Amino acid sequence: MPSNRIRMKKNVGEFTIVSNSALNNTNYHICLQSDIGLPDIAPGQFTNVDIPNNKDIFLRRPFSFFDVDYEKKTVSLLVKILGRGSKSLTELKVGSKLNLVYPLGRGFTIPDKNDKVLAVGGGSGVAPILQLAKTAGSSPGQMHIAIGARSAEDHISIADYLQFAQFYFTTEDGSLGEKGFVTDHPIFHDLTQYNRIYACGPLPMMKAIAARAKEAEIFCEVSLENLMACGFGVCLCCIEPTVKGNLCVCTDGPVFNIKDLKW
Amino acid sequence: MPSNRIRMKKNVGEFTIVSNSALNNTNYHICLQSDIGLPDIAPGQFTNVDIPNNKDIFLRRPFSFFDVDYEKKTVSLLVKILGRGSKSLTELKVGSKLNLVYPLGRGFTIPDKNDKVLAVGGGSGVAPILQLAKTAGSSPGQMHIAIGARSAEDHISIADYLQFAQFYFTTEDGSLGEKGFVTDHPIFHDLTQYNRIYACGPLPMMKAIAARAKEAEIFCEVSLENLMACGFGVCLCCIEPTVKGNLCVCTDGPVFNIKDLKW
Amino acid sequence: MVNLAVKIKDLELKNPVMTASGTSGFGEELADFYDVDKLGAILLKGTTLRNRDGNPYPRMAETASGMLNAVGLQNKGIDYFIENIYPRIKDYNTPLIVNVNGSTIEEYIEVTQRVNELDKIPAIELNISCPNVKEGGMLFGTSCASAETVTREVRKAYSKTLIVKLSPNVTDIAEIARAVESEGADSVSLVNTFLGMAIDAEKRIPLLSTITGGLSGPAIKPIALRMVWQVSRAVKIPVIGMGGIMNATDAIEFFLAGATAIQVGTAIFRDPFTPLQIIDGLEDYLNRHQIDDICKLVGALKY
Amino acid sequence: MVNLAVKIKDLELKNPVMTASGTSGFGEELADFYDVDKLGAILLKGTTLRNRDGNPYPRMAETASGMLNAVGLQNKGIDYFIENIYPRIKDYNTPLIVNVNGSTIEEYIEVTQRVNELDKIPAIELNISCPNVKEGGMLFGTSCASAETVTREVRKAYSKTLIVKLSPNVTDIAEIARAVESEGADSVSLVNTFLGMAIDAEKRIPLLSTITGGLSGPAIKPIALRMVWQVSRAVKIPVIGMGGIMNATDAIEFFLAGATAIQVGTAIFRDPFTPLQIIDGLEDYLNRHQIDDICKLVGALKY
Ligand SMILES: Cc1cc2nc3c(=O)[nH]c(=O)nc-3n(C[C@H](O)[C@H](O)[C@H](O)COP(=O)(O)OP(=O)(O)OC[C@H]3O[C@@H](n4cnc5c(N)ncnc54)[C@H](O)[C@@H]3O)c2cc1C
Ligand SMILES: Cc1cc2nc3c(=O)[nH]c(=O)nc-3n(C[C@H](O)[C@H](O)[C@H](O)COP(=O)(O)OP(=O)(O)OC[C@H]3O[C@@H](n4cnc5c(N)ncnc54)[C@H](O)[C@@H]3O)c2cc1C
Ligand SMILES: Cc1cc2nc3c(=O)[nH]c(=O)nc-3n(C[C@H](O)[C@H](O)[C@H](O)COP(=O)(O)O)c2cc1C
Ligand SMILES: Cc1cc2nc3c(=O)[nH]c(=O)nc-3n(C[C@H](O)[C@H](O)[C@H](O)COP(=O)(O)O)c2cc1C
Ligand code: FES
Ligand code: FES
Repeated sequence: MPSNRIRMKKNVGEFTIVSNSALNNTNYHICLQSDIGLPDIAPGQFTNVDIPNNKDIFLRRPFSFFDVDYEKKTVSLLVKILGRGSKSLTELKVGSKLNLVYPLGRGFTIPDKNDKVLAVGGGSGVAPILQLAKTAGSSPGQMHIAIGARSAEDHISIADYLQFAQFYFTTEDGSLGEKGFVTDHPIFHDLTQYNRIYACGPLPMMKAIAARAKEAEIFCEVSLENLMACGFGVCLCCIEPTVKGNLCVCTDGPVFNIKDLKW
Repeated sequence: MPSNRIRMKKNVGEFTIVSNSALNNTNYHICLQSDIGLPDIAPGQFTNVDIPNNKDIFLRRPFSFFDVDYEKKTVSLLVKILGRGSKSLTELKVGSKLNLVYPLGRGFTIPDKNDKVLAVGGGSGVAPILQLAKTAGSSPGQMHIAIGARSAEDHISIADYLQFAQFYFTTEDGSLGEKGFVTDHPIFHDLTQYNRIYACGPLPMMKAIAARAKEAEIFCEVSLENLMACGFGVCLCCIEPTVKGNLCVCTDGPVFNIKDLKW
Repeated sequence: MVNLAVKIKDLELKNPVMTASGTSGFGEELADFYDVDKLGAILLKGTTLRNRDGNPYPRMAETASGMLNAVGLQNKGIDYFIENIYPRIKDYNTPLIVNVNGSTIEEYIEVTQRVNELDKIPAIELNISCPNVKEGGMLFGTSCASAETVTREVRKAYSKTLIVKLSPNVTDIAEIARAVESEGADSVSLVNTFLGMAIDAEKRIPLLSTITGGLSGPAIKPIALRMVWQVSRAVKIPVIGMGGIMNATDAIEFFLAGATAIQVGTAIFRDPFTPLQIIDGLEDYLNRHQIDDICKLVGALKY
Repeated sequence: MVNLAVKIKDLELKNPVMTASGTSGFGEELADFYDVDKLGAILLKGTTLRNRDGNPYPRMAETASGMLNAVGLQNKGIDYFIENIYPRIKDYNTPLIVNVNGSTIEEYIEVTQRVNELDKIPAIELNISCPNVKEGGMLFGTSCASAETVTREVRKAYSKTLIVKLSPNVTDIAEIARAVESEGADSVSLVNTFLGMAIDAEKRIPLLSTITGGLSGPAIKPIALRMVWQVSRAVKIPVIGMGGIMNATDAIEFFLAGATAIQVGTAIFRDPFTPLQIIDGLEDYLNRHQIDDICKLVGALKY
């Protein structure tokens, strides 16, 4: 790791867009370079991004880190076009600047070599899941990743991650992998082979997985995407009711162990 | 004139930036092309421009037409960087869109061949003055144009207009033409050779010229730049006190005969 | 086909999208851009008994997502209107509504009486909420007692549809709405502008000649929407909503909050076509949601 | 060197830039980004007698140049604060001010009494203007009588600097300011948020769980500035201004309008460094304009 690593816990800084390209129908991959060193960034952590090119947007928008390269001082985001802000981001030209608050939140508990892991990603939720596999340095025998999408065109390439995990695909229209929701995939028939389950994606998907994990009494972490104003714990807008009371998704999460949630 | 000329008196339309370049220290030349035909646009008329790339700007910004090419369906603006909006305009890339409300206001009374004209421009006020000369199809013998600026670097090239007028320059630092304000130029020593005076530029300049024209009892039109919200006569924000009461600069002007003003 | 027509007492509108007073002149300026007969109605610029020059320049300041104005009811007076402007615009095929102003109750009554004679003016909007004049104006609209009095007296002088335009610069706008309803208002329109201020930090001077002025535009939309919501639940008469409406989505929010019709103000300065775009957008929304009548949206917020 | 220090009664600030309550946690969150001792003061998050969960999610909606919140004073109560949080933050070298809330006068008094014991809390801000709670809150701040009563009772229980935070949701904020001044407030701070509303037009539901919420951010700046102007001319005690301050220019406008100090709220969500940037910007402005003391800017508007 380079020695010019940033030391403050959290930072606000300008990044330069080094690439911004469509991965498929709805997802863009945006790679951003910092002038200064990067702090440690864990899988599941996120950044709150100022959207510079849209007059109608006032607040920042949170996005998970998809990838981090400490040498090149780059981070990348996987942006799914949902509304105005995400759309505007995908329209930014290479070379333009983006202001980030980073790194935010608490990431996933990194599995160790002995863990047998099932990680499930849906939509843009695949970003932190893939980063988790890479960071854990897991192997296909040890980590299984299930990815669900609407259709084959909504899936992103996972070629770079084949060394870290065994992949399973589902599509709602059956155009790739198993047909149906990701939780319909046969690997869910027997969860007892896993001692850890991770999930990131649409709320109904995460709730379904949490229910299965709870039933099977398996450690399970999910990453929530509550609406945020600040992203660093001062506004109390992003709260999630938990057994410990209302917690902030931006600081106590976004990753939560399902045993703490009131699901 | 092409037959697809727009028929409504006023329009709102998208233009594409075909060029956007610095003329000198402070002035940019922006050329814009319309998909559809242009309506008749007279010298002194203006357009109210939506500034797309600045979050802090809510209202449009008015700019005079500097040039119009009905065949190419292009108009051009001479933009002097004064604040946030003008600055943002100069940063727009070729190919991007600009939304215009046009054409607005009443232009200069076009001089005819028998008129002997003195036209004076300061700052971005040279734009309508040059367009006036071109539209009138005047000759250097008939039209004298005096242009004032702070320094040589603030002057724009008038090569294309040499056929229409005789030019005189002043600079405050003496780096081009006579040193001093434009009204210090020797041509102001004897105004009786002219039967029409036109002025566009900073308020103190126009007031000084108006005073001289009044004294010499010569027809004189000036173009005002009052703050505007709408640009087409509905908000009553741009008013100028006149002998006829408060008039709207955007509809009754921006060009006024000084005999109507309370200067 | 969806129905966009609404009724405000006897006032029939082919669609519920009107242009707001002071932001659309006498309709003629918009007619330079398009056929104004497409509009639901045109609220004419604020009119007083006698000529008013309005406030000195500068009268305008841009603010975040909005603007301040200090026009101060510049107009040539009701007689000039009747003699010179009315004849020019009376044949527009859309209702023309006079925005009536005064600095005393007597002035309000006199203007109203003259407007009452005009065949082609089916309604007035009683402006008791202008923040930009020294006497009268907003003062009438910020206490129940004075709002009641002026409404009662004007009601006596006016037989057609009486809309009362409320000021948002109050602690409890629902209370004022109830007060004018009880005195015979056929409808309330809200909101007028919020009293605001802007300063040139470098020159250390106010940006408006009058120091304070009226804030309008999208900045105020959340407050305006809340007020429409509160008022529509407090009164039985139809509510006309406005304040920062820039597009059809904004307009729909006002209908859902309880407005029977809406007005478009400051948005017109940005784009004079906004009211027509909103009409199209409403039709589109209703079609998409398979709702056959705009009236079914009114107050249809699920909560 | 220019002087940025100001005094609010006995409260000494090294500079007049504070962070607003509810937008800067307990200072610790900002300390993740920078040294919070540079701040003029930190207004701690709103505190009540007992634990409050606040309102259900969703509590936030973005609006044009602003946002609505409906947090509803989520906090763990004054005892938890004293035992768990105060010890962690008390050694910051910047004044910590507790924002005191209650649903009854008794609650306000009880919280105040406990805060009075805390050595390192030199002042309280009495919040009689929270629009996001059912009982108490804004209701105390919207009538002179109740504002007077709560100020009087809290004044009796508190010996240090008492700041009263005013609601902008009133017809005449100057009147309320005079009322709390007469009951012993050492300062007034304004504005709290404006009651607003946002709707999801497609789903036809409110965007906040509570339907209405508090509007903040640059959208409200013109109104906040006008209120600071009115209040500072109506009272003799120092005025603390806030509402949409995003940068040093905005802050200077508030000083010119009559504020002795300012608070930065929503801007912190956009950029937590905003307060520090404002401090630098103030210094730069004073140097550029050759003014040696920030106090000379206070109310220095030329008009
Ligand atoms: C911790 C965290 C990590 C995230 N990581 C990613 C990521 O890696 N990639 C990615 O593409 N997205 C991610 N998101 C979601 C992303 O923040 C939103 O898609 C984005 O903010 C939408 O902004 P917009 O302006 O495009 O949508 P808007 O125009 O603001 O909204 C469009 C519609 O979407 C709804 N909406 C907006 N944001 C959310 C939300 N967070 N939850 C539910 N509904 C919402 C709005 O209510 C509205 O109906 C993450 C969110 C969080 C909180
Ligand atoms: C009819 C008309 C024609 C115009 N033609 C041209 C033209 O051809 N080329 C050109 O460069 N400019 C022209 N202008 C001026 C141009 O509109 C302003 O320079 C522009 O609006 C400034 O916007 P901004 O956002 O850059 O400045 P802002 O950031 O809004 O303001 C910067 C500073 O300039 C002041 N200011 C802004 N606009 C004006 C104004 N109109 N009068 C006086 N002070 C002002 C502000 O108060 C502020 O102090 C014209 C104006 C009018 C009314
Ligand atoms: C420049 C201007 C002039 C106005 N003049 C009047 C007026 O004469 N009478 C009136 O009742 N309202 C007047 N208004 C208020 C508007 O009709 C409307 O109530 C207000 O602007 C809020 O709506 P908006 O945000 O859509 O503009 C004026 C507003 C502006 C911006
Ligand atoms: C999320 C949020 C929470 C707030 N909580 C409180 C609070 O607990 N007590 C209080 O007095 N004001 C509270 N406020 C109001 C702010 O302190 C401030 O008065 C208001 O936001 C206006 O300033 P701004 O526009 O700079 O944000 C809160 C504001 C926001 C946005
Ligand atoms: S987003 Fe502000 S506390 Fe979580
Ligand atoms: S700018 Fe609106 S009337 Fe002239």
